[in-house]
Amino acid sequence: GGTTKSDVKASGAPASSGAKANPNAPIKKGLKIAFLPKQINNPYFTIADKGGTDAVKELGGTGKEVGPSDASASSQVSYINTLMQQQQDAIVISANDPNAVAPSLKQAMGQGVKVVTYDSDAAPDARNLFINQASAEDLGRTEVQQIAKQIGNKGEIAILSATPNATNQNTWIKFMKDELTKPQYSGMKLVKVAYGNDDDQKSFTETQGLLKSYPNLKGIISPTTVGIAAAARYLSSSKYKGKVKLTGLGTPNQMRKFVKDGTVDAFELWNPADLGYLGAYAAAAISSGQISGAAGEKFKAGKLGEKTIGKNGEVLLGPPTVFNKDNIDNFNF
Amino acid sequence: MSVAALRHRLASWEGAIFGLVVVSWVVASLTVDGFSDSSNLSFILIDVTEIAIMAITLTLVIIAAEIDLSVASTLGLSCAVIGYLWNAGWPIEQTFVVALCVGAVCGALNGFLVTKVGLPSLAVTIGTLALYRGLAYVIIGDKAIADFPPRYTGWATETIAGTPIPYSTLLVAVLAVIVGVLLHASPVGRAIYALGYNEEAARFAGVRVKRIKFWLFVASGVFSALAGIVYTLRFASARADNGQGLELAVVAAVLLGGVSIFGGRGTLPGVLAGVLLFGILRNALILADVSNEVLNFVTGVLLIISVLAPNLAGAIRRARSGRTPAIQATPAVSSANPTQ
Amino acid sequence: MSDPPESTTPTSTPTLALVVVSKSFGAVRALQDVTLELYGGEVHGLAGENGAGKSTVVKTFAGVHRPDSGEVLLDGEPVVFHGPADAQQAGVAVIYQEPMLFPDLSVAENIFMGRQPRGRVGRIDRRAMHAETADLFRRLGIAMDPQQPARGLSIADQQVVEIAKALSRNARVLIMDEPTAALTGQEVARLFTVTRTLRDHGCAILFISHRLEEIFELCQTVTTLRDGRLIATEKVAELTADDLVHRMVGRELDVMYPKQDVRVGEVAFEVSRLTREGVFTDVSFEVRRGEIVALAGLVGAGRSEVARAIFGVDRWDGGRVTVAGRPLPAASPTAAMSAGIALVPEDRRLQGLVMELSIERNIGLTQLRSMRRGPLVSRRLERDRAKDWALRLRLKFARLADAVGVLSGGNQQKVVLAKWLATEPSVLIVDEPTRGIDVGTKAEVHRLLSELAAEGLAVLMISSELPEVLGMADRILVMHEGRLVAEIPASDATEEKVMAAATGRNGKTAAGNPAGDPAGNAAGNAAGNAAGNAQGSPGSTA
Amino acid sequence: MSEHRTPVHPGGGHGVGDPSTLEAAPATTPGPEAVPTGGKPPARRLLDRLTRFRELGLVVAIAILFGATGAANPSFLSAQSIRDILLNASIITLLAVGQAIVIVTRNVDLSVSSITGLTAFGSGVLLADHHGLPVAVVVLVCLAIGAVCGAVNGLLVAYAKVPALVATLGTLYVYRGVDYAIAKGRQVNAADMPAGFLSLGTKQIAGIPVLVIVSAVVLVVVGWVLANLRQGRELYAIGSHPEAAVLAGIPVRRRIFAAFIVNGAIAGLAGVMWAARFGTVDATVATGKELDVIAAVVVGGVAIFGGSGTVYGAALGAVLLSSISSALAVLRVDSLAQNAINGLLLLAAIVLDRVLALRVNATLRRRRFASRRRAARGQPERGVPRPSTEGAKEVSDT
Ligand SMILES: Nc1ncnc2c1ncn2[C@@H]1O[C@H](COP(=O)(O)OP(=O)(O)OP(=O)(O)O)[C@@H](O)[C@H]1O
Ligand SMILES: Nc1ncnc2c1ncn2[C@@H]1O[C@H](COP(=O)(O)OP(=O)(O)OP(=O)(O)O)[C@@H](O)[C@H]1O
Ligand SMILES: [Mg+2]
Ligand SMILES: [Mg+2]
Repeated sequence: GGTTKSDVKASGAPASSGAKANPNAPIKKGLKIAFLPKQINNPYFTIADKGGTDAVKELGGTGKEVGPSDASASSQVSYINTLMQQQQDAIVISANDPNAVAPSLKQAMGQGVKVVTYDSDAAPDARNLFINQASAEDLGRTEVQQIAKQIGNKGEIAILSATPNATNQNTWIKFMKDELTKPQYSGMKLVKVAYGNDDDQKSFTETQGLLKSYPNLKGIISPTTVGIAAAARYLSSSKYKGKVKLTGLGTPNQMRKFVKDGTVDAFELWNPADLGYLGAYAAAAISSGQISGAAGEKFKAGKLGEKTIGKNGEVLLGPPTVFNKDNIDNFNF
Repeated sequence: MSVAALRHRLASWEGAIFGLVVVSWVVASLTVDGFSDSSNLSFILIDVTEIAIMAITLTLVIIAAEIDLSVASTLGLSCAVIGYLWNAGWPIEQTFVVALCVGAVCGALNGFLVTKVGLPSLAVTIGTLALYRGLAYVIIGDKAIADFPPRYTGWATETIAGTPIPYSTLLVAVLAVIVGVLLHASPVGRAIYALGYNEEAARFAGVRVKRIKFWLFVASGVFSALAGIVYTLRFASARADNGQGLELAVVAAVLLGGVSIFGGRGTLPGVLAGVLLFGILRNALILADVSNEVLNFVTGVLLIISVLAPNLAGAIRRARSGRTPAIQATPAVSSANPTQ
Repeated sequence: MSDPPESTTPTSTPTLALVVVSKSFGAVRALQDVTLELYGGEVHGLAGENGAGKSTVVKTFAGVHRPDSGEVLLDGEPVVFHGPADAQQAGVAVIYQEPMLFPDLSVAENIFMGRQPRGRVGRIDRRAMHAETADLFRRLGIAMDPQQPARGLSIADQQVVEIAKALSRNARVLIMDEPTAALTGQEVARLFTVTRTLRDHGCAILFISHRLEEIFELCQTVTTLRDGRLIATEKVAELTADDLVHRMVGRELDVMYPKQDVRVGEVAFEVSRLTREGVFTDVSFEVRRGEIVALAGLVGAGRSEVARAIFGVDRWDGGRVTVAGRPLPAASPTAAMSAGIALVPEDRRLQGLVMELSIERNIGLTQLRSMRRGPLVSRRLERDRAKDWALRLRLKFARLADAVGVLSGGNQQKVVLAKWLATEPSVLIVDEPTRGIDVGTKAEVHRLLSELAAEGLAVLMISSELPEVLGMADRILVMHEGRLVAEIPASDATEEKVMAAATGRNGKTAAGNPAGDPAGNAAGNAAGNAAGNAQGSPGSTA
Repeated sequence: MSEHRTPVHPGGGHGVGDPSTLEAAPATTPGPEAVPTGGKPPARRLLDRLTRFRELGLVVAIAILFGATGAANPSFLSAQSIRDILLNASIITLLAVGQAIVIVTRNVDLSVSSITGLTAFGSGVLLADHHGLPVAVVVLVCLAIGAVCGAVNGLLVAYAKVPALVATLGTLYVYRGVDYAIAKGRQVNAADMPAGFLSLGTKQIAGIPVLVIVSAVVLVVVGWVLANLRQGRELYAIGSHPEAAVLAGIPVRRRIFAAFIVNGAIAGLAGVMWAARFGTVDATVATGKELDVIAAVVVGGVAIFGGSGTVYGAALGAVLLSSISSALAVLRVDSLAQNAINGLLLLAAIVLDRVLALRVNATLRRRRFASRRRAARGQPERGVPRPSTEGAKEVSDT
């Protein structure tokens, strides 16, 4: 007896705000929009949320960044609850755990708070919109293409990821593996996925371990800003510098030194400030009734121009920027 | 209770912490928007559920002069087990039973290593903290299991109809009453206090020291697993890293509640007040948009004050009555070295 | 032997003195207007019942306590000791009532802690330290390895180390709080010889003991305290033992060994071939209802271990114990208790009491089950029982809710007795029941044991005091090196016989000490000497 | 009597004569075998060896770990690899050494991870914002910050009598809070720091990384002080029996205070080393490391209740634990299982240590029993029951 999993129907459809959208509705003044990153004091989110709060200011509302200092789902929930208590108009959140935050987000939506996710999505029925920094597929495939180019389509490669259950990481890795099955990569072999837990020291040690246990390693993909910096640091001071290639997602400020000293040829990233910026505009649009969250609706996103809502309530930020020796000095974040 | 005894009670830290709970409640209600809403009360109570459940048994363990740092990892393991079995199609009720059993086994391993092998519990549970968390990863790896039955997840987040009291608080209350009576009025409770102060003397008085300690660890494991069940349902998500790092918060709450880390002293009501104070401050500060670092700061300071205040009060009282003993007149504290 | 006391001439200013000192602990007034002067070249005795304030005097001299009022004088000048370190700086060495050693450190380090001999760059010179310790031990006639850790030393050995520590300080003032409580005759004799030598070199000495004969033997002056108040300071030579007892107790004393003649009943418990490897071997005896059986022997003979094994706190490797015909499972104090056995252990601080808990909780600890109302403990019952026993044993206390730790040593011992008598046992094992107890209380304890026996209780009494053994027991069992070597009925027991058996000169002596072994003979001689010494000392013939 | 002895009191003239006069005691001179100070009996030597085995056991464990891992993957034993492992261990070793000082006194310092985090970030900011600041100054500043944090802990524990676990759990939160407040989400990157500083993290002297040398020097100095100076031995005395330490005239509070300060300063140093080694620092540096450090100390055979153990053991414990992590990474153990294996090995280490300790205890007991017998034979006068005297009879007859 008892309740089993098959009894429970998962509902996957994104929440829609119900009311009919009016594309011409003006942006409401004095909107209260809160940014809830995975973790505060994380440089990536600090930049993203700065972009977001600046956008809110542009729109004449009040924006703020709140959040836990540990990247845990449970502490994020208390923040959602208090934001609901404070009657914010919209919450822009990067979910630590898509399911764990869902019940409170739904509760918040039930009270009329709009929910926009960015960077890391929540369960689709627990948010109105998801601002996707880059399509997972794009990212996964381009990373493989990058490394393939750098090592000449031949040799062993490894992935240095964040935590074993980071959703976005795992989707990317899924697409990387898929990309690798293509015939042009038959000379390449993914030997290991290591986890640095987004902890600098752990990532550093894991890199060492990779190089030691796979002496023929030719390249490392690290789709996390913490991981790529740690790996670059290790490589730059070791005999593998320049011989073992490294690419992935990183910020220009972190990686500038390693690009210039030849440890890293190229890496990519979207502009996190733009991500926050788009989140703010989306939140304002949906709070003002310009959009309802249905696929195909369009809204203006300030300097980023007009954006269209895709399927599952996703809004795509655009293709990532590839940084290399030539362009890196044009960026400061 | 006589007047003197009452005054004594008030002067104690437990009295002070009840006072603090009231004061912080009043101050927060007056100064923080939205704090006094009944829905906010529910949030506060729900938020501390797991900590409260684990703190209940940890109180007993610490009074018995041991410590269990593996509580949060046991919680994580319990979540992982539930997630794994649920994913494999087991009925949810059975996964709960298995999780509780796993918790019992975790506690029993701690208890075995402490009482039978004779290792210090601090060392043992630092080890099992890593082990149980690691097992959680081995069991469900990087997966996050969701889609738990709404009936159950509802219980974990909803309030009793018409009141701001969540069902989970009801659970905490029931557990607290049972354990509280056990600790404060039953023979076993007396024995726990005695062995916390002086294990050897308790043994010579016929107290089955090892057996009691063993079962305290088992209880701690079971309660942690129960907290894991609540956690899984409340967040509708079972992952290996559920509750990571929560152990220090639980220890902090227990100590805040006036339990002596050296064993023998402390009460359950004090601990519950400590947990509540923790919840209130956290909630009020977040609502007031005070940043998280201040929250940590305040937690730390409160923890220190919880012990410092009674010490200082004692020192002041002594100074006022004009007597300054060269050495604190500690009544022959048992000097037995607990190691062998 | 030593010089007669009259030959020393005390100097005119006291080396160390308390002047109208008062000290209270909460409601307890431990000392009230006490004046006490210690002169160089004199051994000053301090006598008083348990809780009279003797140890408080010691701790005030030692800088542990500061007086609430009054002052401490050093060479006639007022001083304030802010802590034990100050007192030590001033040349005061103290042997505290309870040994205070560092279990993890070696005996030598224990003795020299904080004063270790140093070589270049302040480095501790271990060689010198061990040599000095060995030297010290040799002078005191102690066989102990300076490098052995203090952990696991018997109480007697710990006390010996404490004595060595105090003597090594070359102090001007030596204060000894019941140093002899755990010692045996020969050790006491040696301590006295050394003390006299120090005295003759001008050291001021304070000596506390509940054994009045020791005060008469060693001291020139004696001060009596009662309830924290000074009763008298007198020359020992002008005093009789009766006088002293009267000053201490304030009334006439009961008979010291009020043994009643009782009809001995059936066997209450029986021990057969009990063995714990490396500790005791093949111990068999029985105790009948109404009987007091004494277990005598040298320190380390294994008596306490036998008691602990019977009670179940230690495991036994072979043999069996039957209580009222039923066999007792091994290593289960709970089973022993439900079979009606009670054990008053030898170390009350560590094994007997939970110092931080209240008197009533301590007394109630042994009867948690029988004090239940429903599944819970009845506070009323707990308090009533505690009160009953406190009154019956004439416990001196302020409130039953006070922590046991604040009671004086003797009163603590009464609480231990109370907690076990309250279980209404049928077999009572008492291990050194009167250690550190004043004469008045001692007589009371004896009376109590004797009454209980008369009511049908079977008593096994372990004691190192021969008079107590001879005065109280119906039968005397003697242990030697882990074996039971003799059983002597009270009617023909003498000190000589008991000692002969205890030192292994008995015909039934265990293997390993064949007749004619020179060591065995030496033992006999030494014992004889010790007895002779004590009896021949001038102070004790009143 | 001996020229080493310092007078206990200033007015030496008042002193009681030389205790050599104690010879006057009419002692039956003890037999030569009664005072076992000369040549050590075999039992004693065995015991010594077993006692030292505590640390030896760790060495063996480390050797086995390296041997096994090296057999499976020889590159684990390459010079570069060994250097990496030592580098990885150097910071945690340093922290373990400091922690051992505190644990020996029957206290504990949970706040080290926060102190390390604070100084790691502090040094990063100093170097990034004040180019040209000499590295030595930065090191000194961080030592001072660490010492101040340690002093706060010491004040709370030694003078305000707050139990160490509580006080330092509190300051763990407080120092981390301060760290966050200073950092405000900022991250200092390798590019912001002068190359001269970062090279400390990679530089080698005679093939040995500088950071390893720093840790080793601290280890040896602390180890020597604890074993050979009065102040050091007094820390053991305090941990062994705090009350007895007070009565022995040891300035207990001052010593505990000092132990916390030294540990704080060492944690501060560890912070600088962290910054030099990793180059990227933010407010979360070293979060959660406190339990690793304590685990290392405990594995290293330092009794958690004070009084025994050495910093060398603690250091070996730290090396063992961090080599386990490195080995697991090299052995291609499934990442998800690493945590569990780590925990298991940690438990195995303390259980093994316990078993060895029990062996030693058993030897000790046997030896004591034997020596007691010997003493009893050689010195028959020990332990003769007290004879009655006239005085006692008088009383009893009243
Ligand atoms: N630290 C303390 N706190 C409270 N009360 C104390 C303390 N120390 C001693 N007392 C009380 O002071 C009184 C005197 O105690 P003290 O230890 O001096 O007695 P004593 O004469 O040494 O007795 P005994 O012969 O049993 O050792 C007792 O009533 C005791 O309970
Ligand atoms: N194997 C041992 N190792 C170390 N110490 C021991 C050992 N056996 C006994 N002791 C110590 O020696 C002391 C005396 O031993 P035991 O208790 O057997 O003798 P006893 O005859 O009861 O002497 P007492 O008169 O002291 O009660 C014990 O208290 C114990 O601390
Ligand atoms: Mg006393
Ligand atoms: Mg004994």
